[in-house]
Amino acid sequence: MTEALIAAAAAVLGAALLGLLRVLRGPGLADRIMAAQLVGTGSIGALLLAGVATGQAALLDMALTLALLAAFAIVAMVRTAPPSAEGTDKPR
Amino acid sequence: MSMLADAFTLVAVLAGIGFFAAGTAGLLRFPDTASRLHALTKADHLGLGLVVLGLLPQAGSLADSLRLLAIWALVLFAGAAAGPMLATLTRRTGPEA
Amino acid sequence: MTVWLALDLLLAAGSLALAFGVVRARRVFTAIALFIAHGLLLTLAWVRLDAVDVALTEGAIGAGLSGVLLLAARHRLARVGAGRVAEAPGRAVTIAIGLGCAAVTAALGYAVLALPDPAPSLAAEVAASLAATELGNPVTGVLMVFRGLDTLLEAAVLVLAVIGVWSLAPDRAWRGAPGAPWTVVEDGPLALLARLLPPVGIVVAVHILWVGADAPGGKFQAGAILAAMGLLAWLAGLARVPPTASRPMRATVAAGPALFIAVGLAGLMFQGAFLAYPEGLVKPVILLVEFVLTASVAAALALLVLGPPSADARP
Amino acid sequence: MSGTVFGLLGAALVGIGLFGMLVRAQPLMRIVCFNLLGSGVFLVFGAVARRGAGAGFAADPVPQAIILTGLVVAFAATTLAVALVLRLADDEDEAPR
Amino acid sequence: MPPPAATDWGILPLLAVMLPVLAMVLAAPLGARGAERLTLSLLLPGFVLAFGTAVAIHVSGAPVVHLLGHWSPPLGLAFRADGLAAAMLLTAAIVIAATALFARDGFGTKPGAPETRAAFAFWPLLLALWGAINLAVVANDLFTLYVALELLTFAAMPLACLEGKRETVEAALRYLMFALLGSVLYLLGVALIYGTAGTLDITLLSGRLGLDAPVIVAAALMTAGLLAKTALLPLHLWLPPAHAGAPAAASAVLSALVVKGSFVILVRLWFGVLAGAPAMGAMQILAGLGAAAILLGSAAALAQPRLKLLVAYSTVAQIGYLFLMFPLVAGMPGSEAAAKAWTGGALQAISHALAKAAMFLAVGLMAARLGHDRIADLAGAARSMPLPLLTFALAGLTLMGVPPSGGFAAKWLLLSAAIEAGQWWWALVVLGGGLLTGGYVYRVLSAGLTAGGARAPAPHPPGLPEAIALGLALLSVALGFLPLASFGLVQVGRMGLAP
Repeated sequence: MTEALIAAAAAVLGAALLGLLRVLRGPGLADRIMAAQLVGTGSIGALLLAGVATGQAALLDMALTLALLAAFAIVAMVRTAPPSAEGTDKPR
Repeated sequence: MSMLADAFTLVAVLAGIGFFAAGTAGLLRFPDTASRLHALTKADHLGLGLVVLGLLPQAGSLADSLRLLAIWALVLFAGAAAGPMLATLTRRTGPEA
Repeated sequence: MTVWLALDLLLAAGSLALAFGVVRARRVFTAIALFIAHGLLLTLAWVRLDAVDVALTEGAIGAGLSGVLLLAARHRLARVGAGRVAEAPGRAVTIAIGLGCAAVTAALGYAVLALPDPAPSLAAEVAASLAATELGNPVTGVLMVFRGLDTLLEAAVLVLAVIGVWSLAPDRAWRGAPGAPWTVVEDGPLALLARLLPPVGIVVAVHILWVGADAPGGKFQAGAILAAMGLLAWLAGLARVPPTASRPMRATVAAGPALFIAVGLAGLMFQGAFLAYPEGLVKPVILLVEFVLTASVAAALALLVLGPPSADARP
Repeated sequence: MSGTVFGLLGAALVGIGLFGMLVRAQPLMRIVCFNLLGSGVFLVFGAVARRGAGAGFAADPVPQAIILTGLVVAFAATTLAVALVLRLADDEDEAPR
Repeated sequence: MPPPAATDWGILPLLAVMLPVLAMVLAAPLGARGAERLTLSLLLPGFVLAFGTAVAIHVSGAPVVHLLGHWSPPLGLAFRADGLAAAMLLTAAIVIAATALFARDGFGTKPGAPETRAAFAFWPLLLALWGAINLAVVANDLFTLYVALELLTFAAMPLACLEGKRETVEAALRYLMFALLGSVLYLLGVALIYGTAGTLDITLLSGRLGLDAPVIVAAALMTAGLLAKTALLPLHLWLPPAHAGAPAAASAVLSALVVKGSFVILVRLWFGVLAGAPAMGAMQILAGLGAAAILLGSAAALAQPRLKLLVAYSTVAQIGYLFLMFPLVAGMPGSEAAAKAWTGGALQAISHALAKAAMFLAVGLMAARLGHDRIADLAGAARSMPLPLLTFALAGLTLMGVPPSGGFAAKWLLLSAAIEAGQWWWALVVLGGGLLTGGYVYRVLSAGLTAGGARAPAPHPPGLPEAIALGLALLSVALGFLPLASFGLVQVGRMGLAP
């Protein structure tokens, strides 16, 4: 059972990271914000699976904290996202 | 009993992974940001919900079960709140911003 | 075991992809968003390194607070003009720098691989002495007892950083409140989230602080979560920050480190060594210090993210 | 094994962060890259801690405590740098352009 | 080496660190006026603690050690004050006291007056800087030293731009970037050393490390980081604008003390942690960079049109002298020449601290009276501001190395050590640097001594600030009158001598 749950954790994380590749290509700002959301949800899922699999309650606390912080970070991103006109042509 | 619980866990978690994978597939396939957003939020939150559901029988204590449910609630709520914001942002910044 | 290795490699690949994304990002906002995602991902790497204490801190400070600090700064920079930008180096110089950095990575990677085996460790010493501290979490034991001085100085660093950040206020803004204010979000999902998350966060923070003596967690993690909740209210325009002159606010920031130093000096007086805890009372004293430090750390971290009093009161 | 993988990841992040710090021109970008560099340094330290597992601990707690302290100090450094950048921009805003 | 054991009087260096830190923490709730009075009330106890440490070390002939919480390294942390540390504690106490008294004019708060931003920040920053420099010289753990470095930076950076002018903020940002990169590289080295040896205590590490790959990489990273913080050429670019743009009192502590903190840590790294490692090549490179700093820094000082920048470039040059000691001490650790070079290096750090603090304070007074600091327009300064100009001249003597002065003793020791060690080329650099220093000091004096034009301000009755600056300069000269034997103090507890 433990092995299966760990494999499940890897699968959840793998799916999230695969999606990340798409999000990294952009182009919209919402795509970038999704990167954080994607990694956040994937990480929480993986932590839950690993926490139950290994019986570490600390990992559940970790997932709880992550859920809190991911929500916080996403709110901050949406609140401070630039309007469309700004910055599209800024050179590197 | 425990065999039944394990089987339930496996099925639910597998289904959850299925939704995660579907979300990723949507992310990869859909052409515009708005539909990608839908794919992501819907699939991921359902996926996580199924994973939580599947893990409930495995939780060692009531406190752990409560924590699992709290996490799910938190993610659902944050997602529900962030979704419309992201959608607004998609409209505001335009697809090619 | 191969499942674990696959997980590690997956994490490492994701981290690298995000790091490259940050460095190559055309726009600062993109870089910060990817940086936050990177920080969230790193928490998993820390869990895999069996450092849950660090993972909690990395998530709260590395991803959460740093991310918001940078996002808010970018927002303000975009409004007042992008700031003077230095000339980016030319192609040849960039390639040279890239080669140099690759050499640094190669040397470092080689050094990591060449570390002695079996690795030297103080784990045995910690295990042997932990009982004397009455604590169950070895990391808390190191932080509060064996290397308590470092922790004390770190708390002092936070106070100093607040003073340093405030000293950067323009003179005409000095009397004002730290941080540029945000417009109030009257309704909609954000307002709901901003009102509902803080109570949840406070419960989680108290829990993390409480278990910290015996399980992963402690003052910095709890303080960072509390700070994040306060900042959420600030971002939603719901919280009013007191002006720099506010004595209660200054006292909150100073209380934890001051108490910690006082406990240290008491150890010097009664036990003959700085930070020697009174016998039989080790755990209660440590818990008291941690409790007060949490409040100070939370206040200091929030003030550091808010930044100096701002000259422009425009939202 | 995790120690080695993440130790090498740390080494890579150090190089990437250093490169960004030296090549990118916007001050805020430099600060972001400095943070990448910092996370690489902490990962190397974390790998050292993981390698030192023993006496019933999954990792050497001493370097873990050091990393915790270092993370907070590095965050304080970031806030000071950001405050300086903002101050410069404020001045520029007011100076006649 | 075995772990350090607690000794009597270990409480003295401990309090020398903790009292300023505690005062800094309390400063914010106390407010500017309370912080000012707290700082002034700490000056004498701070000096007594430093002096007591020196006496304890001198009497016992061994370093003074305090084990924090009775936990001994490798698990616990130790404070270990050797002779070099005691000398630096004393120097810091004197320079901080002088600066604090000097700064009451600019940063004092009258009773009932509102708290200004600069006054609010100045006193805790000064206290933090004091605690940090004391920590940097007595801490015996490589990570505690990292925290000390960061405390130093966080205190020094806001001091450099306390006036809030745009160019000073720019200089501060550049300084911070150098400093942050420096400390993060240092920390990376600390990680590798822990991974190699399983301890960070300098005494325990001493003699334990072989030069294998992780140690070499760690040494390179830590040295590069510390050089960036010490502003050794070619990593000096941040220093002149940062030190020249700060208020006079701040410039004094920045140039006198802050760069010495990272220098002492570098000494601890090479002659403590890596004691006995065959690294003569690295030592020669360090001294080579030092020599380049002496010559190029002095030449740059000669070319500066502004007084404050001239003094700042002079710091770049004088830092170079510190690095000449590395190959001379490493050559034959037990020899007479090595002992001379060690004393010479320590004496250079001390005499430069006193002289440069005096010089920055004097230059600050002149600039405040004149309203500018252009060297070309200094005419008449000798008549209107005789004491600051005299202070500048006396401090200049020390920097040049003219006998009798502390700088002379330092440079003479380095020079004769170089000849005894058969590395005569460093002696030539010392002589050449002295000549160039004479050049830029003369340039200022000759401008100041020309009869005043109509624009020269009226003579000004000297007050406490003038006396403080002069006192520091006199002290830096007076060091040269001490018999050489009295410098034996700095030899106490030197590591890396043949067992």
